Amino acid sequence: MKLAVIITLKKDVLDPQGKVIEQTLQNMGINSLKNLRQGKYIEIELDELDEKKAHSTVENMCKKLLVNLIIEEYKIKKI
Amino acid sequence: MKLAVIITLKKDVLDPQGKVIEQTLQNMGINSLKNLRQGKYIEIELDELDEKKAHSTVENMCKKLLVNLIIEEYKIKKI
Amino acid sequence: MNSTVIVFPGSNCDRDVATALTKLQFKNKMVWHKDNNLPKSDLIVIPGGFSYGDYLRSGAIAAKSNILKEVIRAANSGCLILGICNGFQILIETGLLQGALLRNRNLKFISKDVYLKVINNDNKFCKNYKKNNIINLNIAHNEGNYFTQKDHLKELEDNALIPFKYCDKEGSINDNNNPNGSINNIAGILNNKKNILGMMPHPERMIDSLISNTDGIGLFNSILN
Amino acid sequence: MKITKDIIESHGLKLDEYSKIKQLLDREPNYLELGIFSAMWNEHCSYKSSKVHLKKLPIKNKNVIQGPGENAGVIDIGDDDAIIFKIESHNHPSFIEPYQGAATGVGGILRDVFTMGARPIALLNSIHFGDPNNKKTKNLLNGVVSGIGGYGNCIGIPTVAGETKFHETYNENILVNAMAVGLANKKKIFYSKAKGINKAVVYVGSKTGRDGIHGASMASAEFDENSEDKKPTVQVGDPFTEKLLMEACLELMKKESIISIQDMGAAGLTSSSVEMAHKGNLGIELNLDKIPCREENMSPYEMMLSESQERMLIILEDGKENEARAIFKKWDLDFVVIGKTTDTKNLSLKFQKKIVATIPIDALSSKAPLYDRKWSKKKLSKKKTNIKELKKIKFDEAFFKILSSPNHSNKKWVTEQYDQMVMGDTIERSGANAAIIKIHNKEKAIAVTVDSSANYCKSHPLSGGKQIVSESWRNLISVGAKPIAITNCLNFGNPENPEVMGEFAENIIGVKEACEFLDYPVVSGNVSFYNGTNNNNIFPTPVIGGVGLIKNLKKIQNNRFKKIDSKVLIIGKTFGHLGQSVLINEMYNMNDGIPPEVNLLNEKNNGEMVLKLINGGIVNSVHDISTGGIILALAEMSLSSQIGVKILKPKKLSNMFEYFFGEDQSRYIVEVDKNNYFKIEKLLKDNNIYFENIGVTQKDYFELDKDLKTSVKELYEINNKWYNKFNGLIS
Ligand SMILES: Nc1ncnc2c1ncn2[C@@H]1O[C@H](COP(=O)(O)OP(=O)(O)O)[C@@H](O)[C@H]1O
Ligand SMILES: [Mg+2]
Repeated sequence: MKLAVIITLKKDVLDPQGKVIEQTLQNMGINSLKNLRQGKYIEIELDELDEKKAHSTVENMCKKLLVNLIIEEYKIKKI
Repeated sequence: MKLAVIITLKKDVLDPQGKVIEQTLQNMGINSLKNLRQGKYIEIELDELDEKKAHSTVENMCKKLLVNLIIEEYKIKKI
Repeated sequence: MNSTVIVFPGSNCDRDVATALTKLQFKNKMVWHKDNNLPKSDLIVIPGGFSYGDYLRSGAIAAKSNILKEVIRAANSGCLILGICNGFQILIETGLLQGALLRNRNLKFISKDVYLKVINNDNKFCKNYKKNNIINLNIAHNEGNYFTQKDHLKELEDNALIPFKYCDKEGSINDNNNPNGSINNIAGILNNKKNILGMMPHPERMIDSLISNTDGIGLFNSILN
Repeated sequence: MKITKDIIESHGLKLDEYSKIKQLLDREPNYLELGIFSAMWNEHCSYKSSKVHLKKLPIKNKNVIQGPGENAGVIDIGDDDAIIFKIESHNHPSFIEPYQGAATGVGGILRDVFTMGARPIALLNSIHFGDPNNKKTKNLLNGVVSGIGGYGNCIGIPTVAGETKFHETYNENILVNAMAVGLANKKKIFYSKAKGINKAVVYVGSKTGRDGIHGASMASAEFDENSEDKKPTVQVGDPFTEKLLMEACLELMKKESIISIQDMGAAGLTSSSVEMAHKGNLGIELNLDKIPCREENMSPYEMMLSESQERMLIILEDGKENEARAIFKKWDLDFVVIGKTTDTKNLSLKFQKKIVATIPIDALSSKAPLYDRKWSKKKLSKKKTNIKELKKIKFDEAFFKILSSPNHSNKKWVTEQYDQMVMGDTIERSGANAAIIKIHNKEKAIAVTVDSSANYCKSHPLSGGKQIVSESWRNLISVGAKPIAITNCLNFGNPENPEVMGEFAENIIGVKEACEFLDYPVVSGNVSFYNGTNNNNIFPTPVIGGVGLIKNLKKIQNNRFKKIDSKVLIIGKTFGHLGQSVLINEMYNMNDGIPPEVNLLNEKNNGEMVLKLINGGIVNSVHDISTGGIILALAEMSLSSQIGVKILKPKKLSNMFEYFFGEDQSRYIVEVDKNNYFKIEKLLKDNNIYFENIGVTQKDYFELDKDLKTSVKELYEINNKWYNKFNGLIS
């Protein structure tokens, strides 16, 4: 089973990378751009058929390693 | 309108980060983990109501800056 | 004094800091991250480098290692802990220090000598410096842009938990002499009990005037006394 | 699979080369064998066009332990210490993917150095880009610089010197050359020569993926149903794994268990295994089922031609397997016995219980094609640059323009992305004549530098060759080092073009003459041909990496003025040669003059005298004079020290521009205390060394009569503004 974790910085945490990319795009003339933030996308393949179990395994990974809960939040998706 | 770009490394391209994260999780006892690859997730807010136009603006950003087409591929999603 | 330097895969300032410690008369031991036991130590140093390649988040993977559990235990019982550069990042990831170290605001690796002002010296790491001393240390990092929430920032400022801030040659502290975008120009912080210091600049690179200068010696000597 | 003409050509082999393969094998090769031949017989691995010329280079002096032919060159620096170093190009990969191309270039050269038993202690690089206005340049420049930093910073080896240059000749073909310098114990140097039969051949490091598999071979008729998938996969560098691999190898090297060791560089497993067997006059047998693979269903062809990074091949002494395995396990790296040495003198490959390839080792190595290609001599341009006939320009305007030009503006924005201090032994960082690295825990140091002069080499390859070696030598002298040996990276165009081949042949003669005269031999190097696109060859760009020894740490120098009111002297004679100079290039956009000639006798005498002055501790600062002439050299001394200088016009001055911008060779600037002046004057006169007084240092102002007066601060701003403007950070 394949799942994806999307990790983003919490709203009130500064995102220097997103800021620079945003500015660069605006300088390139893309005027409709209002806001841009960068996060991580992690694709995980598990040897597990049960969706619930897979989900909880990934949840566990997030809490133990993948996500820094102080500054980041995450979503898990089946893909 | 808000869109997201998911950027992943092409299939045969080495993902050193993913490999190390994978090994760490396995060492932490998560045995069902078969494979892990890390990508980027970019959230973009546009001042644009037309979905088609928004999509093509983001497509343009991807080609011009966000994605390194030599080693990466991308998907655009409405969120 | 007994010191211990923890070595992770990818640490690369471990030898440098050991050289500095030995030169300044610490009895130093190196400990590999897979070890479960810490030798008796008065000071534990988590050195700079790229533990686990900085992959995922810098410091994240090292923070989960066996030996860190021992470091946390030692910290709680009052042992002095010094995290330099990647060591600072690791201390943040373990939760021993609060806040976050984000990408430098110019998104580039920055390696240069910077001026620091000693903001607070009433702690075991800085007492050999005078308050408002200006020292010159080298930085070399990708993620040294310190960030923390307002209330914690206030706590740091109010309780004298900020030993160093980036400044210019004359000591003025403003955005122009902030190399990486750190909030309030913070270059290092202490925990509440002031036995843990995390800092981005490298004092171990400044212990020899032939190589650079000797501004880093004050920090190690403070610990010795 | 039937080998067709298309398949042969797509492997980059000529039809007559294919006939030679059939003759050597006494049969048709299979597809895998053809791939292996193409990997070993290409220019990069076989040096088929360059060998006859490279043979002319001097490769020995009393300090050389190992010259060209091994992974890197080795020199003796006294006690039990040896310095191991080499430079290598990664031009084409960096043009395709600048970050990864440059990063893997650094990774590759580091392996060449630690595979011989050295701990790397310094990295250098020479990078050449197209016109800054070319739309590709910015991306390439930023990618390459962060790639070089990304790798070196992570692995923790200081990047201490280099050069960054721009010229339209590199618009479609940038140059990325990386040099690594390591320190070893003279008695524990490791070579690639295999010894003994039935010895275990061990694969260590990263897993093998489809990275960089022979691009050309993929375009053949049978293989284009899915052409998008068939493009070679870009190699991604993993400096973290390299760090582990380096530590593991160095740890294993402390034991007595390695017979021979070789990194897997270009042509991966193929070239490393063939190289080891060839040197040992043995055979080698590999079981491909054992190869640690990253992807599923990899074919023998892919495994043998993969250029995945961070891998090594080791031949172990009997009974040492467990000890060695434990070390690699500690560092979380693969360790697999994949074969053994044999007495068959064949490369023999097994896969799924079948022999899939058998090739005599010598067919791949000593019997590979060798060419003495046609070459034509370069005619020296007849044009004499006569400044009086050129349109009038103002002296200060020319000076400011040059100082703020891409090529001569401050390169801080590059060097501040490199960790220069890690390892704690960097005495002199980038920005000086040469970097100085202390030998850890000892009272001595080495000095290192890289140099090139493409303009000179283009207009006259022979004098250009002499000039770059001399410039390298001069840079080392300027910091107080005794030059010992060089490595060189010869970046040229298409060798099948007689003009290009002529540039190569003559350039080598120039290099040889200077090396011989200065006792400054070549101990390692790399040749990169086929730099160019659509018959547009790049300017010949040989890059010289020099290493010198400093025996006494108290006797070093740099180019920063130390005091005000000291005398400033020029050592060496100024004739005012402007052909191929920066002035003519920048201000008149002319490229057709002749380059300055090097008088090797003067070079040697002046250099030895400067070294004597430094060793005598009687000069305050030293700088060699190179591009931009006296005025730029003085400006650099002011900029780095923030001390000004009052420059005096010599009495017999024919022309200001010629005198101050002329690029005559073998010259130095020295700063001298007034108290020492008479002593030095006498010394120079007694030794017949030509010198002139050029001025006095002063506070704050950089000043030349009525022609130029500016504060050093202002000078600094002029020198620093280019990059921010280029990157759109300021307007
Ligand atoms: N890519 C680079 N890497 C490291 N150092 C560099 C690089 N480019 C320039 N430098 C440093 O900047 C200084 C000035 O460079 P350059 O103008 O090319 O020097 P020079 O005129 O002496 O050849 C040198 O000391 C060089 O070491
Ligand atoms: Mg120079």
